[in-house]
Amino acid sequence: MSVELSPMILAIFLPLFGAIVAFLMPRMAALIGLGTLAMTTGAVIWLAHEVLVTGAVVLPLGGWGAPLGIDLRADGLSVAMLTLTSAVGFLVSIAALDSLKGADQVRQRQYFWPLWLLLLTGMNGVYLSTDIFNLYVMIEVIALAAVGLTVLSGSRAALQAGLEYMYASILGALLFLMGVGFVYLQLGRLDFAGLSGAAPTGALVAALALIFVGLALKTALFPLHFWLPAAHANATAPASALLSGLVVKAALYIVLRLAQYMPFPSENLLTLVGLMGAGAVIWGGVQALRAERLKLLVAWSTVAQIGLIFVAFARAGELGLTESWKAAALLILAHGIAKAAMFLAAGRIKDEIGHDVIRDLDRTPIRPTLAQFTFALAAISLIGLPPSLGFIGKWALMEGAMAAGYWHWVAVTMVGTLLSVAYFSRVFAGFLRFDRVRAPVGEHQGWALADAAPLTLALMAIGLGLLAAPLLSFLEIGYPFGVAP
Amino acid sequence: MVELAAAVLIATGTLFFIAGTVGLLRFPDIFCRLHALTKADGLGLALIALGAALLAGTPGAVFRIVLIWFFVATASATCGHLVARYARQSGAGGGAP
Amino acid sequence: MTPDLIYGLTGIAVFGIGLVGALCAQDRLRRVLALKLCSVGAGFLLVVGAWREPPATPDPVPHALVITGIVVMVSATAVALALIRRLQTLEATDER
Amino acid sequence: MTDPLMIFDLLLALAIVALAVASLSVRDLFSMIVLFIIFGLLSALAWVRLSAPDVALAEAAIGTGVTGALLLKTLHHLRYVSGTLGQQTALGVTPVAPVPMGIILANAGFCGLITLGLLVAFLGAPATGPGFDALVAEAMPQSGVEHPVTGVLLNFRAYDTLMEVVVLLAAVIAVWQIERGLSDAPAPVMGEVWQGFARLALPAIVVVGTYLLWVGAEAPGGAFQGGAVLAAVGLLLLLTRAYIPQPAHRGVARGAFVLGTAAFALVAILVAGGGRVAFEYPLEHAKTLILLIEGVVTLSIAVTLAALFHGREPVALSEGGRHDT
Repeated sequence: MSVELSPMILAIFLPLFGAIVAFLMPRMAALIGLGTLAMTTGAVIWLAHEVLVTGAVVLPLGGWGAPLGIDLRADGLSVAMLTLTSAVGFLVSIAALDSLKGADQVRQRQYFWPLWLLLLTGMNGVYLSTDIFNLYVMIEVIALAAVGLTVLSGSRAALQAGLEYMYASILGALLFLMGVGFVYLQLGRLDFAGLSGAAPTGALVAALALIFVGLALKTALFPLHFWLPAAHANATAPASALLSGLVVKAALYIVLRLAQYMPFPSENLLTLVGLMGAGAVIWGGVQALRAERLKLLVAWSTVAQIGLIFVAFARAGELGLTESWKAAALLILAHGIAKAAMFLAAGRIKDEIGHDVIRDLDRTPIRPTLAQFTFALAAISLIGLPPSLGFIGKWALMEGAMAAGYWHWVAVTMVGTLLSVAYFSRVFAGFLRFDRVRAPVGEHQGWALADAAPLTLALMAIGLGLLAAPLLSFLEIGYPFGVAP
Repeated sequence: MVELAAAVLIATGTLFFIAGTVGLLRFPDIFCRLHALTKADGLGLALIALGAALLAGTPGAVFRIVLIWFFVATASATCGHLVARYARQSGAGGGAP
Repeated sequence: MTPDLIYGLTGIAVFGIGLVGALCAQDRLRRVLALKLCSVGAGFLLVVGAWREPPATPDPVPHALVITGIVVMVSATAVALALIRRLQTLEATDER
Repeated sequence: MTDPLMIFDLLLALAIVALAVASLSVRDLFSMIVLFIIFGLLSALAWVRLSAPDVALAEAAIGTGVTGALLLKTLHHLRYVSGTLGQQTALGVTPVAPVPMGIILANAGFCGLITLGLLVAFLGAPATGPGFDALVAEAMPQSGVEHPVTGVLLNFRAYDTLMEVVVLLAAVIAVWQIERGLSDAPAPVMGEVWQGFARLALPAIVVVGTYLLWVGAEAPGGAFQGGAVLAAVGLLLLLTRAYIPQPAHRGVARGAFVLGTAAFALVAILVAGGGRVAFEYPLEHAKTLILLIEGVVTLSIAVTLAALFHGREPVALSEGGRHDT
């Protein structure tokens, strides 16, 4: 009885079985976790090959076909997100091996792996799904696993932040579910093919608005961002790298995917989205300037970068929507890699220096370590200096805005870049000891293995900028905009 | 004929329920209210169950109705006891020694 | 005034009340309860969408979706309540 | 002459909305939970009126029963930990930095706007969307079960149901990770009558739960409703202290949690082959496969919901310890 499995099924079921086995055998959880991640990366590479060769791949689960059953669909964008998730996830897992090895971290070590693998199952499920109710269930899988990871450290601040995050993500998911209810009420079907080309009537506009507000709450877009800084700053280093680098991307991906299928009803709705993004860029930047602790600064820069992604989304108005999703996708990939590297580096810096208060970073005796160098590299991609992927994303954003004559979005991007330079230079000043106290510089710290993962991620964030052209052409494979798959 | 009997039974059952609710609202302390609730509603439920059993077609449905009546009766008796026991212990019963 | 209209309006009213509770309530338990009200409201809407005129049987797919929604909501509530219990314990030990 | 049932619908609808408002506005937490439980039961009744018996069963058993038990347990824990066990009313703990009144009113206005928008959109929508009726009716013969909702849950949209059981598994893993050690708010001792009632009710609940699971193939019922009723067995065992979770039982408990997900996922994968896709049960085995999955998932749901009620991993204080980070 030969069992032929499509790579899409493997990409979802491998992490699920990994989570089950890791939960059953807590002592070997790390080994099982890494093995599962290696296999999942293999499945994603196999899927990427298939998509490269045959274009978009569709798998009707249970053989029932779209409206009745659920289809899994892999095209350029979803495979790019899958690759981002498994690559960043694999490196963060290697870093987690080191940062959770403390004698008193028995519980954290046991529970990090099943929760992280369930998170991976949820994210891979989101990137391959074409049914909006299936997206709702996947969002809940991600939400529960992410809250589990946020409160892994067990401190009172982490629990308080985890509870706020829980409220925000349940409320976001329920708004999404109400939107699904209205889509069913209007169209009588729940899959993406049914959404494309549907006339925007009252119920559908209400459904679209509800779904967007729900997703804005989950991606922490500006007015609804209150839960993110505390949750990401108080989590353990690997957990916050996963939360900031990957979890937020799932909701952003759904916004991109729905915008490709659901017609945007009007121009001023799009400018509203852009304004919310602009607000996030400015408010995130200002708050990052005022942040006391390193991880809080990095969390606020996530809020700002997400705002920028929504600005990229709204940059060329209604007509430019067919192009602007590519700029948003590039920025998502760049932010995912660089932010994971930065959070891991921040965790390493805290381990070495003992604290992460920005003001007295320069009072420590040790000379700049590899972790601080990695932090700087990741900052380059986040600020958007060439040749990093962040630069390519920002350039695509500004190019589209200039072509469509929306100069105000270019101004917002410039202000965002300036603010990010400002708050990152606060940290670099501490690293390189330019000002105030001339602390005696001690002996050089050896390079620890734990720095390997963040360094690789940071170098990837910069190196990928050179591969932008093939990456862009890969993103366009099986591109469904406006056309039913 | 059977419908008429069932209607009468269900009507009287509802009357008992109303009596129980009025008792709940009017009686001064917790023990009298418990008394009203468990007694009146228990009888009301029995009458309504009997009426429903008359209307129910298959013997299976009748058996399920009897099962329902049995469980609700035992559950309400136990809950009445528990509430009274808690009230006596924490002295919230209001006046009862 | 068919049943689906009456209960559709109820569902939206309950969703609105839950939303107000979720955003404005100060007590932790009350916010969890308000979110559960939102989920019942959303469930109402799906079941109302599935209702058909009496001779025809209702559409089974939204019923399955609401059952899935209920089980998902109970697991989210359980995690939120576990967080609240843990916070209560930590706050009590800190005060003592 | 207006249809008498319409009056009943109007009254029920008013009662449901009134209970929702009351449960959020009453000050005492215990009455809030009681009002919420009544709200849940009445909304289950409303769903029966909308001819959705499966959903009514699930809402009554899981949405109101298990959620109500969890809320009461958390309230008991709050009063026990804050030492106000004797007090009559347990008022909500207002956080140390209360949100200013302005923001609350702004939020309330924002929600009112959203609800108004929904109302307009709902009234504007066509009465009955096209829906899946025809598709389901035509595909039911190949689904292996007679009852359409079970067919949708376990065959047409089986992927959703698998992921829903994964959500339950994620919940129990997160709860076990948050709380550990022995319960510091032990269940109150409730006397002999209660023990007698539990001894009487336990076998009956097991029979009713299994019946609900079995009847799911032909009539309203199925894995989730049966699982919730069987979870009541676990709750009763925990409340009557007939079973106090031991650290040694953790292995068995972990096995029971993952059993449902693992069996469902394995069946879904192993059928893929020889021209079939994942989740595509061969027609002749469809009924047996679905019943196998339902049985295992029910057992797994019952144990998971009971563990969620117990709310902590039973770890011996020495190994896990209260103060381990």
